[in-house]
Amino acid sequence: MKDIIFDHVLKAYGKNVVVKGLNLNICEGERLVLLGPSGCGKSTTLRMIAGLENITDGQLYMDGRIVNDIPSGKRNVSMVFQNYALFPHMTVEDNISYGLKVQKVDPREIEERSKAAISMLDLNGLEKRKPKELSGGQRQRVALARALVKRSDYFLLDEPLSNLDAQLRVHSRKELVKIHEMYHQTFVYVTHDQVEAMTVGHRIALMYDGILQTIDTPSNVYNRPANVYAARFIGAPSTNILEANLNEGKLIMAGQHIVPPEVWIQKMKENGGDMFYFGIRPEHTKITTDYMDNALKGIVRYTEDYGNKVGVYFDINGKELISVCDNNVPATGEKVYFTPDYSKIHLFDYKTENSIGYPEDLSKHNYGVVYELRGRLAGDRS
Amino acid sequence: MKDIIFDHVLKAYGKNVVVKGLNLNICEGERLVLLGPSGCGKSTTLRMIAGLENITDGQLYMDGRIVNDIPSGKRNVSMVFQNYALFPHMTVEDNISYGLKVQKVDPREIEERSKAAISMLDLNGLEKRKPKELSGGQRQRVALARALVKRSDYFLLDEPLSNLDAQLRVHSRKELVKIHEMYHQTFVYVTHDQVEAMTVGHRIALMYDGILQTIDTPSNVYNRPANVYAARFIGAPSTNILEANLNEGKLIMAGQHIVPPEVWIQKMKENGGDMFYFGIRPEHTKITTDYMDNALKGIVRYTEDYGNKVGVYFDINGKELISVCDNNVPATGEKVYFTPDYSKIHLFDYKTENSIGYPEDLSKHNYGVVYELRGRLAGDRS
Amino acid sequence: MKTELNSMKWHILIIIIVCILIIPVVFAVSNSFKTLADAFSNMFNIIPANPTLENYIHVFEKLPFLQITINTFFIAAIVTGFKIITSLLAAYAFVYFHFRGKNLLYFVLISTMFIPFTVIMIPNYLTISCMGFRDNLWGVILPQLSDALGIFLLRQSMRTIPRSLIEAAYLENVSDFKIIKDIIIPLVKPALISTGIIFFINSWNEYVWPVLVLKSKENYTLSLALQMFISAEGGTEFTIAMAVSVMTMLIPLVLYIIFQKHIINTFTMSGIKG
Amino acid sequence: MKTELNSMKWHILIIIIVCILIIPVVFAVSNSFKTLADAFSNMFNIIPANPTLENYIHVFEKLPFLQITINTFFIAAIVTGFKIITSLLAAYAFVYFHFRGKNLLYFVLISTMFIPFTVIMIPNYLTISCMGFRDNLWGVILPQLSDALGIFLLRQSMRTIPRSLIEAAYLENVSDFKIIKDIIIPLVKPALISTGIIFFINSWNEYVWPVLVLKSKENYTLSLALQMFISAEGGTEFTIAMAVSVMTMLIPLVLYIIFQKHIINTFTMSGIKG
Repeated sequence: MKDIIFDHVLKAYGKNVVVKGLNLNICEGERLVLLGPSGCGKSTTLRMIAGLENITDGQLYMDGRIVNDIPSGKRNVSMVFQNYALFPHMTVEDNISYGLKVQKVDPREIEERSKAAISMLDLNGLEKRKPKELSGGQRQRVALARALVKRSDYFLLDEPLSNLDAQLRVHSRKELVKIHEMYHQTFVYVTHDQVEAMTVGHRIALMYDGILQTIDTPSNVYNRPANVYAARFIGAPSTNILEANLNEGKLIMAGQHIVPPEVWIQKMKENGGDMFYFGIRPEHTKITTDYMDNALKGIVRYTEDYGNKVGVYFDINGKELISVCDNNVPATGEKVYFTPDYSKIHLFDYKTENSIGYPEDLSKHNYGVVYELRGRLAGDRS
Repeated sequence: MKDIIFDHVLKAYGKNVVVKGLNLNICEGERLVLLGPSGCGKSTTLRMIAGLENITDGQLYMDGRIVNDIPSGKRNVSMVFQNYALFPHMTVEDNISYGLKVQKVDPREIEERSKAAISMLDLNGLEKRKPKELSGGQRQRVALARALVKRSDYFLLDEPLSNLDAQLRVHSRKELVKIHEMYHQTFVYVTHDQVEAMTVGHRIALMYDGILQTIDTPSNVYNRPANVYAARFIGAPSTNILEANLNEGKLIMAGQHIVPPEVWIQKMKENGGDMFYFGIRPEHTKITTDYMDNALKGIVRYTEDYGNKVGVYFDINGKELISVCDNNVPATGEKVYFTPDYSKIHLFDYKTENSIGYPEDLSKHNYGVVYELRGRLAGDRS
Repeated sequence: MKTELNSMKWHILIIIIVCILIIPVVFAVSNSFKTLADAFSNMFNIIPANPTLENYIHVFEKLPFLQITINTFFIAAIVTGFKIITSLLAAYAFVYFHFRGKNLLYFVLISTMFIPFTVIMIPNYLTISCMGFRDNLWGVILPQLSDALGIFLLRQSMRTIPRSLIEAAYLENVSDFKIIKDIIIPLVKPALISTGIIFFINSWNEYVWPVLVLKSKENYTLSLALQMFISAEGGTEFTIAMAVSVMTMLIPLVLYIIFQKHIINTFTMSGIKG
Repeated sequence: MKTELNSMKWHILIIIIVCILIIPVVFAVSNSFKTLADAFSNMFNIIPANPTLENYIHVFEKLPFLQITINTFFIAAIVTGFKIITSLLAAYAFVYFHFRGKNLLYFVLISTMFIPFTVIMIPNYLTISCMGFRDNLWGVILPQLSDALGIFLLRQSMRTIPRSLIEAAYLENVSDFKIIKDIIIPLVKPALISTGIIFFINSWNEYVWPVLVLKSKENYTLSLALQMFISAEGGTEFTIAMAVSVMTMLIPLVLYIIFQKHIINTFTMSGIKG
């Protein structure tokens, strides 16, 4: 079982604890993405797997053995570094085959494996070039080829796409997944880019401040965020978060109130307490300039055009929220009515900031029908 | 008039021509974004405005004067560098006031202006820190404060947000716009990030290979791309581009054909020729697994989950296309029918790769009605 | 990762290097406090059997020792100062300016590092003789006002300064000399200090050139003084020579202690961060 | 931006520096081809009135000059080789290993740069005497097998190598010595060459230490040979001394020409790129 198990792993530099008692199981053959902002400990975690960082406390298991004291070279891991770490004085060919040569692999096999990697990564014709004669994308592919040629069981990638242009990044993340689906190594991928995490990972482990915040499938991380941090981190623009007070079936937020569907009130009562964090993604909201019932009222402060969508920043009694809409974009200064899609809202416990969970079958509770009817009525009235 | 005019400006390093006869008018007080991939000449263009690069040929006018030979220090420009270029040995305060001190500005005014900049950029309490004691976002704000305190007429920014985390980038681009709306300097902003370009610019100048590809408002750059390159570059995933042959009212693409609305056929005939590039953004397409009339048939190769949307890569006779859809996501290997939104398609001349223009009033030509009716019929039939 | 050093061969290597560099110093200090008889019977004992100051006293009686120390310091300080200033300015010009023949000129300057000192010794001697600087400290100093090594080291260091820092200063209309003063010097300080140390110690150790120029005892430098007590066989003045040696070490040591913090930073840090 | 150098003061500065460094060389070469009479009447003429080789002939008659050159080269080459090897290994250990007392040890090593050579000269002399290396080239070589300056310069250079390169090698289970050979040496080659040049030229120029150790003419080095013809007043052997000077320059010059390309790259490039 080429799995990786972190058992209460702690990593400190002097007094600075960067990974705080991490428990994490990475399954054989899965693509796990370590996601988080810079300084969250994700790279350190990856480097502990590679054996490039000592483990201060706890155990790291790989393939069933404790590997805390096993040196990098004996862990059977390949790694792609953020800066690619190509040897600048060696040609593409030599970079790719260097490890095999050091391991005294049979020259015929070296040649065969190198050729396979070179042609798979479309590096034909570049064999004799030095890294500095290559484009960013080519360097990235050489780094990948060097890691692949080793045919190791663990494949570690430290922000492998962060030095590429946007268009190339979209292309390369797809290629990475395809390569993994050919070899099925245990694949650990570090990134700070949530789109990369969503598209590459079977599971996403979101880290912040040395602590694992949540680990789940991309779909669940997006649709069912485990806590306020996860809700905020995933998605751009970020999820709107408001303090909410449950009072007689109403949610009081920023001095205004809305009446959520009964299923949600039930869920909140189950959780206990009357203070919550209310979360809603900008893309799951509607705003209108026409009067609407059961909506929050705000004033538009700023709009951003994304081409196909527009981001509308508005202000509800001093709290800034954002809504992303397609058409009927209100102008700065206009008064707007804001309704969340109740099938897509998130509620978090006020103290723990963890999700209170979700009621079953939310599909009939989105704003769709209710909103359109009421909107029309309101339109008539105004 | 604090405008900037490039008149056939050429910049070469030896034989390597990086800006090829640029003609560009930047108006007083506007926010112009220079957008393009790395190496396209956008930074060089900015640096020519700053006087940090000599101009090989042509004239650069600022404020009505030719400034080719005016040194940087006399051009009345402020600049925010990509790496911020803070003096590592000076405190935040000293970094901000250094330029004014050198200019022998009255000490009381220096203090006043520095304080204003420090409090506007929320740097209070950090005055005595050295740059290395600051976070990335704080450094970026210090660089901004240093540029602002000069109160110059031209404000140049060279990828100012590229070293920040995604969340911070979203926040900062908004702050940048707010600052500009306070001072209304002539604002030139270099970036490779199209979302930044769309949200920050009054106008976007897209460059590629030293040549200005298009300059227009964000909305037009997105909705009315001037050429194939602009269509491909703006938007992620990228615009689908197919070679298309107009033949007896049909567009033959990748060995299949569709019948576009009459207004488009008219437009193509006006342009002349029978070969075109057909472009459609992934978000302006629909794919179904049910049979549909007047659709291209393909096989799904790969899907990517973005959380709120799914990207579906499919293959039409060897051409890879991508569609972004909300629900009813087909599985890999399934056969799909692909229809573009005809109100959102783009057609480009085959030789010049320039847009052939757009018919008037396209709104009734989107797939909406036709598609839904036909889809239902097809569903009945299958 | 920094691996723990656990293999024997690396330990042995480092111990050998330390021995080669450190033992002679300990030996010199220890023998300078021994009587001649003690020194010859127990030369390699670190702790003197009968510690004595007589060697030091003898030196002060025989020579204007304070004057000699001042001479040496004066020469070393002036030479170091000039070499640093000229190197700094030349390095700045080579890094930040374009001028015709720049590469050729740099090449020629670097070539001079390959010219043994003995080649230019006599021309220099004749020049300073003509200028009337024989048996004069300025005669020692004058031909040593610039040094290609310094230009090279400071140029290398300046090239690690992100160019955008200098450009940011250009945008503020800062003059070149102010850029050097406000930005370059603080940022290349480690290189300045290490280059300065090399120049200072080289000048402090110099023998061949001062012996040619300086004749009178009151103009002597420490290495000339030391030479007076050295006889190849170790002879009767051996412990006195050790005392002169130790005193030769004194001023560099005091400077070292004064600038300790800067020097340690210089030799520990690498380049410019953040 | 590189600005054009157009201000007068920068030009003057660079001209002065070049004069200080270059003129003496021209002077030495020119006078070595003059007769003594010609030299004294037209000392500062660059072109000799009656070019002659008699000075060179005289040197070869008086001294085993080839042997002396070989001696000097032998000492300089061995010393340089050893210093480079020990510096390289020690620098590697200091950069890539953790061990107890590392910082203290580094500090002590660097401190030895502040110890004037004269301090350790006599202890070294006694040590090599005990070992029976008096009047022997190995006696000159043995105390010079390591050098703190080299450790410092190579350590600085190694620190510019992105650590990920070394880590990539660790992941392939490459041994330390192979890492040094395959990765470190190619990447610090410029620093190795410049450090090597400094060591070689310093050894080539050395006078005080060889004069103490070497007695017989067939063991002499070039600086000792030169000293024979130098009299402080310029005397009757002045042009001969110039000839010895020029010959002293010969081997470094030949080496310079051979390694020209590498050396130029070394002193022009800065560090490691992409």
